[in-house]
Amino acid sequence: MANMTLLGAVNDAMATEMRNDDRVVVFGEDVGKKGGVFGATVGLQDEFGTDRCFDTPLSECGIIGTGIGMAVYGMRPVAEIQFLDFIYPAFDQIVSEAAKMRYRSGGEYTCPMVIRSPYGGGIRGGHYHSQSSEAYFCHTPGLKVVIPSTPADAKGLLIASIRDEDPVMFLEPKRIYRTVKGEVPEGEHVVPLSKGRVVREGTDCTVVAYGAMVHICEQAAEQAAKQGRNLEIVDPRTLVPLDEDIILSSVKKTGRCVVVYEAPKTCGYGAEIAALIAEQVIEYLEGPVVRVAGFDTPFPYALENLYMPDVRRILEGVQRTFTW
Amino acid sequence: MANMTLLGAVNDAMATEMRNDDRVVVFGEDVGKKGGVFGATVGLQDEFGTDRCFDTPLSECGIIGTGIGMAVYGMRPVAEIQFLDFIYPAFDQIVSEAAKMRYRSGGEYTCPMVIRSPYGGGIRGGHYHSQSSEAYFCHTPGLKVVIPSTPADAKGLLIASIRDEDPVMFLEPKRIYRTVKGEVPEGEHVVPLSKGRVVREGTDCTVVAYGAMVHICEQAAEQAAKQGRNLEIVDPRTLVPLDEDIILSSVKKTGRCVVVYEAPKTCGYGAEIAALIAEQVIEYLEGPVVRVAGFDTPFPYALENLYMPDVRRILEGVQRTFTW
Amino acid sequence: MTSEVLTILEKDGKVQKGKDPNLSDDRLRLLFATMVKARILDERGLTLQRQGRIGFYLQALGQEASHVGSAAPMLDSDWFFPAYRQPGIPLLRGAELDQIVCEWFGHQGDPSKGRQMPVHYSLRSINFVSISSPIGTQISQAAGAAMAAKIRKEDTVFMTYFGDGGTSSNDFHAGLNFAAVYKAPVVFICENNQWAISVPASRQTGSETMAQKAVAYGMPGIRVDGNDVLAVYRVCQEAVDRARKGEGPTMVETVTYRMGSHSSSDDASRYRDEEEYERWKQRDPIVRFQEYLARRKLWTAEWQAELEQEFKDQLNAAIKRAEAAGKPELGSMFDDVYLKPSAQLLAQRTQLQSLGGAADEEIGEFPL
Amino acid sequence: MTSEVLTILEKDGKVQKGKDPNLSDDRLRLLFATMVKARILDERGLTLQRQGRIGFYLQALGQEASHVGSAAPMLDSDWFFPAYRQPGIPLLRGAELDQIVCEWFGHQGDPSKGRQMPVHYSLRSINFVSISSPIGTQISQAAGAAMAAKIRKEDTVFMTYFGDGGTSSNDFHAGLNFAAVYKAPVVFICENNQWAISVPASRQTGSETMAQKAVAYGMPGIRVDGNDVLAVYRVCQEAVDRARKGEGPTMVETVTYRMGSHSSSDDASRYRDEEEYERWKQRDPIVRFQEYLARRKLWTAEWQAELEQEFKDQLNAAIKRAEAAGKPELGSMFDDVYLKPSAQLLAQRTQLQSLGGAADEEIGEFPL
Ligand SMILES: Cc1ncc(C[n+]2csc(CCOP(=O)(O)OP(=O)(O)O)c2C)c(N)n1
Ligand SMILES: Cc1ncc(C[n+]2csc(CCOP(=O)(O)OP(=O)(O)O)c2C)c(N)n1
Ligand SMILES: [Mg+2]
Ligand SMILES: [Mg+2]
Repeated sequence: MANMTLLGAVNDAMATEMRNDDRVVVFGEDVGKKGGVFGATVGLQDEFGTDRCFDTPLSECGIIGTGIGMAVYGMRPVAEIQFLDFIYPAFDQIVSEAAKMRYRSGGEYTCPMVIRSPYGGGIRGGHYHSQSSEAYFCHTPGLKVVIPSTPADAKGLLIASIRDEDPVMFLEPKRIYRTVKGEVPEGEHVVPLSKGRVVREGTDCTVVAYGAMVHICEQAAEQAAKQGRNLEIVDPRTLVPLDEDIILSSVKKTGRCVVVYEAPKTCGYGAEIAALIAEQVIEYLEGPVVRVAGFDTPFPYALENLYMPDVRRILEGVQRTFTW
Repeated sequence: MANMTLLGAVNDAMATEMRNDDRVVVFGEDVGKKGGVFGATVGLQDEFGTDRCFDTPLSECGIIGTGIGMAVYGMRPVAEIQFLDFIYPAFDQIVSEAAKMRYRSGGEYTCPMVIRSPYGGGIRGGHYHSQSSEAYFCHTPGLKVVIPSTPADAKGLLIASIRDEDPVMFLEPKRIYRTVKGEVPEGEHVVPLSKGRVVREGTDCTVVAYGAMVHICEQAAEQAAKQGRNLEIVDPRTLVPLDEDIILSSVKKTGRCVVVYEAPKTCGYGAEIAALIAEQVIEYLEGPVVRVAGFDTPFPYALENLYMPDVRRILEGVQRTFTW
Repeated sequence: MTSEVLTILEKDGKVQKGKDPNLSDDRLRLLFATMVKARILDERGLTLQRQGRIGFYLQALGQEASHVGSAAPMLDSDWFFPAYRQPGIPLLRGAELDQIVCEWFGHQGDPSKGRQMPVHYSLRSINFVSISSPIGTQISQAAGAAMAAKIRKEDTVFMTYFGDGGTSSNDFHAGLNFAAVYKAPVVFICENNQWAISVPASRQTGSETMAQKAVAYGMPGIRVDGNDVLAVYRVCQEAVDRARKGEGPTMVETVTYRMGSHSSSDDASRYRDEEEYERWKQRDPIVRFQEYLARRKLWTAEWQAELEQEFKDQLNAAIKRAEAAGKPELGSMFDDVYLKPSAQLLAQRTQLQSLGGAADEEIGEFPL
Repeated sequence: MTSEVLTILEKDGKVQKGKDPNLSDDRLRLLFATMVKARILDERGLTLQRQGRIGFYLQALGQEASHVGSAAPMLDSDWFFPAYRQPGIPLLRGAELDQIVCEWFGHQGDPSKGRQMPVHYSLRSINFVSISSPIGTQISQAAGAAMAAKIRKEDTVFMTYFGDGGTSSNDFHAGLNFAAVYKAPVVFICENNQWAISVPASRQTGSETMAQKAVAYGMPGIRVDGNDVLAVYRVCQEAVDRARKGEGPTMVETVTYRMGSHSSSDDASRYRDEEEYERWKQRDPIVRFQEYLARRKLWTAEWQAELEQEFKDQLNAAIKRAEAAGKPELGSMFDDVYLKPSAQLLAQRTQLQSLGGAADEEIGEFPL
């Protein structure tokens, strides 16, 4: 065990898998000498050389397009997209190609590739360095979507993603890159995909959250506890394919649910969770399923703190599940 | 009034607005001499000349990027994307630029642009000529998303979209381009955005559907009626910003809801409708909110008929709202 | 940079002195036979579509020299990232006819399991990567696979195809740029057939040639007569050699012509002149090659008739089998989304199966 | 095509014979003053960031000649689609300093209402289109606006900026291609400052120059010494004239150097040599221009000191006002998504307002 930041754990996962499997290559803008704009790839080029960790031209389209070619040819590419806000020039390659390669070729060709990218708000990055667009990828069959919320999960899930035989969007909550620390197993450490985690047990209301929001929800739960409300927090960790059971059984138990996410509310991932509950376990509900999310505006700069779900808004959401 | 196909109505709408406003230009791949691969722009180049209706190079990125420039400069560009499956090379321009131009510039610059594209299955177009990805755009604040289901709506909504001061994704259900006909007012005809339509009144269960699915739902409703079940069909027409009231009041009345859409189920637009209901009117529900949708696979070719919601699956969904 | 076009085959089957790539007789006959077969395949494909037996077809009529000549210098271990207009490549490399024809029908026996429209083959046995419809996406993928081979110090060469329209795509720009920066072993074949559906090459770009686009990436860009199989072969042999020697990528523009409509959904007479077609017909790549072979006494009418008949028989048999093979079974729709179906997919499969049979035909009454 | 770079300003303020664009004395002094002000603006911006008073800053250090010289030939009615490293343009065109500085703080008075990071200006009063972070997107937009002006038979000219890194973007390819096909009145300025954050231009592309990329589109591509304001002016004046006369687009590569780190978040010493910096410092565009002006007796140290002091005073006053202006009010977050807020946005605004005040500071206890 070592005490690490979430960022350190991401770095450790890549180094571990690069040692373990020489098909793993890491590339993207500024990932080489600079070690990435956040430092996630620091040291990799030194240890593994410029063939295994290299800078690319400024083209997300090229990063993903060539990454797919590498994966189809038998490598294990791990591509870094500098900010999730900048992934869209590659959107065609991701949704039309990576996601569909196995299906459209009847399994003849596959695309075992990881696309890593920092996402989300909370670093004063404003309009174009803060967005949470996980829902786009969750709505794309053929992709898996993974979001860690702790250093140990970050390492274990990233290793599992690199080993996965299918393309994985691995989205890293940049807001907690350095602020969240924790014990992380050294060397090999795998957290299986499609298994959620109960972050905190509770009886009164289920709160579903992932990424940075897990930690805000923990704060909210502590405050709620002081007021006698016992929240259960569930972190799905893999958004697609989802561990439905862990959420549904929690809601069956509590009879209430709030989903918390940073992205714009409409058609966000929280809509999927709410829809799932409305379809599967509605008979257990004792209140509305509430979404506490970003607003339906582009991401603002100066008012970022108001845009993102905070303890206040989460508690207000919990309150709504009790008052219908 | 003239009897027209949905395709004809789309053509008529463009011709009408081009006559009415010389800022309107129509462009895209093959829209000129050929009149578009479906024929939606037939005759426009002849009537308005190559300055107002013109072919572009094979670059969706360029079509939308230049279209945004035109809109910012004061034109009313109407861009055709040949199939919605091919819009992704332009995704960055749409979600990062068109959608955010007004917001990020504090209203100094705006992007009154229409992006028209045929979408959806049912024409044996297979993997890459059948997709329904409206949810991506619905999850993008700053865009409006409009889908007509009748010729009259197609004309009236397209004219309203061209006149709108903000970017509109105008998605045309290609499956019913020629199969659905109806009376369409001649000349000026505007159907306001963000107003839904009750397609059929009923008392037992609300069915929310748009595009080609409206017609399948009508068939289903007829069959249900024979068995004594009275379905109410609501077509939102504008998906974003949504006319929530028309849906919520219908569900309050019927106490049940099925949402039908062709796109992959997970995180599709139907999730938003279900979530809305679970959040706003759960106390009126007498059964689960059921989604009848495409499966969570890429769009298949040979088994297309099984992939898309059909009468059987819709009725089975209705049945589930009665049996919890 | 030059807009000159390399031609070897001149009128009446003569060749430009000193430029003949000197292929063996067998090799020459193989190339010719492949071109002839490709044309027959295309003929049958379009006919089946017109008969309503398959849903779509797209021909390479007039472009047989361009793709057969360029693919021929590739080794069996080399890889293709094709577009949709190179039917001769599977034939040249001996892919199974049944696989090709089953793909047209989307029937069992199609390696891609009926998931794509006709002519979007995936043929792993010959290193022919799954074709996709979005224009250009294969270009950067080919560059990436070539980067991978270089990283792994393998000497595989990669070849990718696209049209004049494809040069406008995002992936053309990214693919050529990455390939040049990393000196990847890949050959980019731009088949300039003068049209992108109804848009002529002159409206596709402001550049006089497609080959000169290579200048932007610092890589050689070569223009060749795409209806001259010997010229195409020669230029591509050099490009493949250069790639294999580690000297980096090349872009080749084959100047050719789409003699048919874009596809079975298109009618070229709406937007282009008959006269242009007639001009290009004079340069039919099969006729020109035949004249050359005849001159060298490598061709007789009987030999051609025989090979045509043999291929037609094979094709008819394959069509018969394919048509009878039937659609993939319902449950297969949920395979290959991931290596293993997710819980959601399993549930969806079960749900669909519980409705029983295919909705394909008449939709029955569902009991409420 | 040539990799030659046009230079006019030689050592010690001499000029290459016959190449001086012959600007009036006032014009020369205006250009110089603008370059000096741009540098002061950048200095103050970075300082404020270091002091924690603004969240981010990004300088154009060393690139003043490149952007001021290129923008100067544009008429007031012409339009810019800028990148983020042309602070001299607003100064040249007399934008209000308060608008610029309020943008840094994201405070009231910022035309973009605090919605973007510092240095992403929108300045409609000077036809300076809202800057966005995604690299390259402005390029095809500029081409489109130019197409629109041409369609409307207006004689507006458009200029757009991007870096060496920007040449790899999708929109570079699409924008130059469309502009050339439609002969749109637009000038593409590639400021090749040798680096895209930590990636050197030599790894950005396999081409020797950026200018040669214009060949791919059949448009003129010109290389100019980007630290030589006279050379940049001359080349861009010609390009703007060509555009206005309907002769189509031009791409200009200004060869320059990013003398600072990429931004306040970057530390260039991690990846580049001090020695390279020292070499380019010898070619500081302000010093070179000053030597020229001094030689022509258009410059004195007192004049410069005076204009610096005056600008600093203005700037300090503007900063004071901006800092005091405070954040936009909560409700404004929901404006400008659409012309009129949707029902959903109104409800969300009401809901947030009902929670009262800003969560900004300490988060209070919410009563359950
Ligand atoms: C990204 C994308 N946009 C549009 C289309 C529709 N489309 C199919 S083929 C084609 C023209 C292609 O022209 P070219 O690249 O010259 O190839 P050719 O068909 O002539 O071989 C178009 C526009 C597509 N498949 N993909
Ligand atoms: C599409 C996109 N990808 C990545 C980034 C992150 N990024 C910001 S600036 C930059 C480098 C830009 O280099 P260049 O185009 O040469 O301009 P310069 O900063 O040198 O002026 C990168 C990679 C971005 N803003 N947009
Ligand atoms: Mg073509
Ligand atoms: Mg640069």
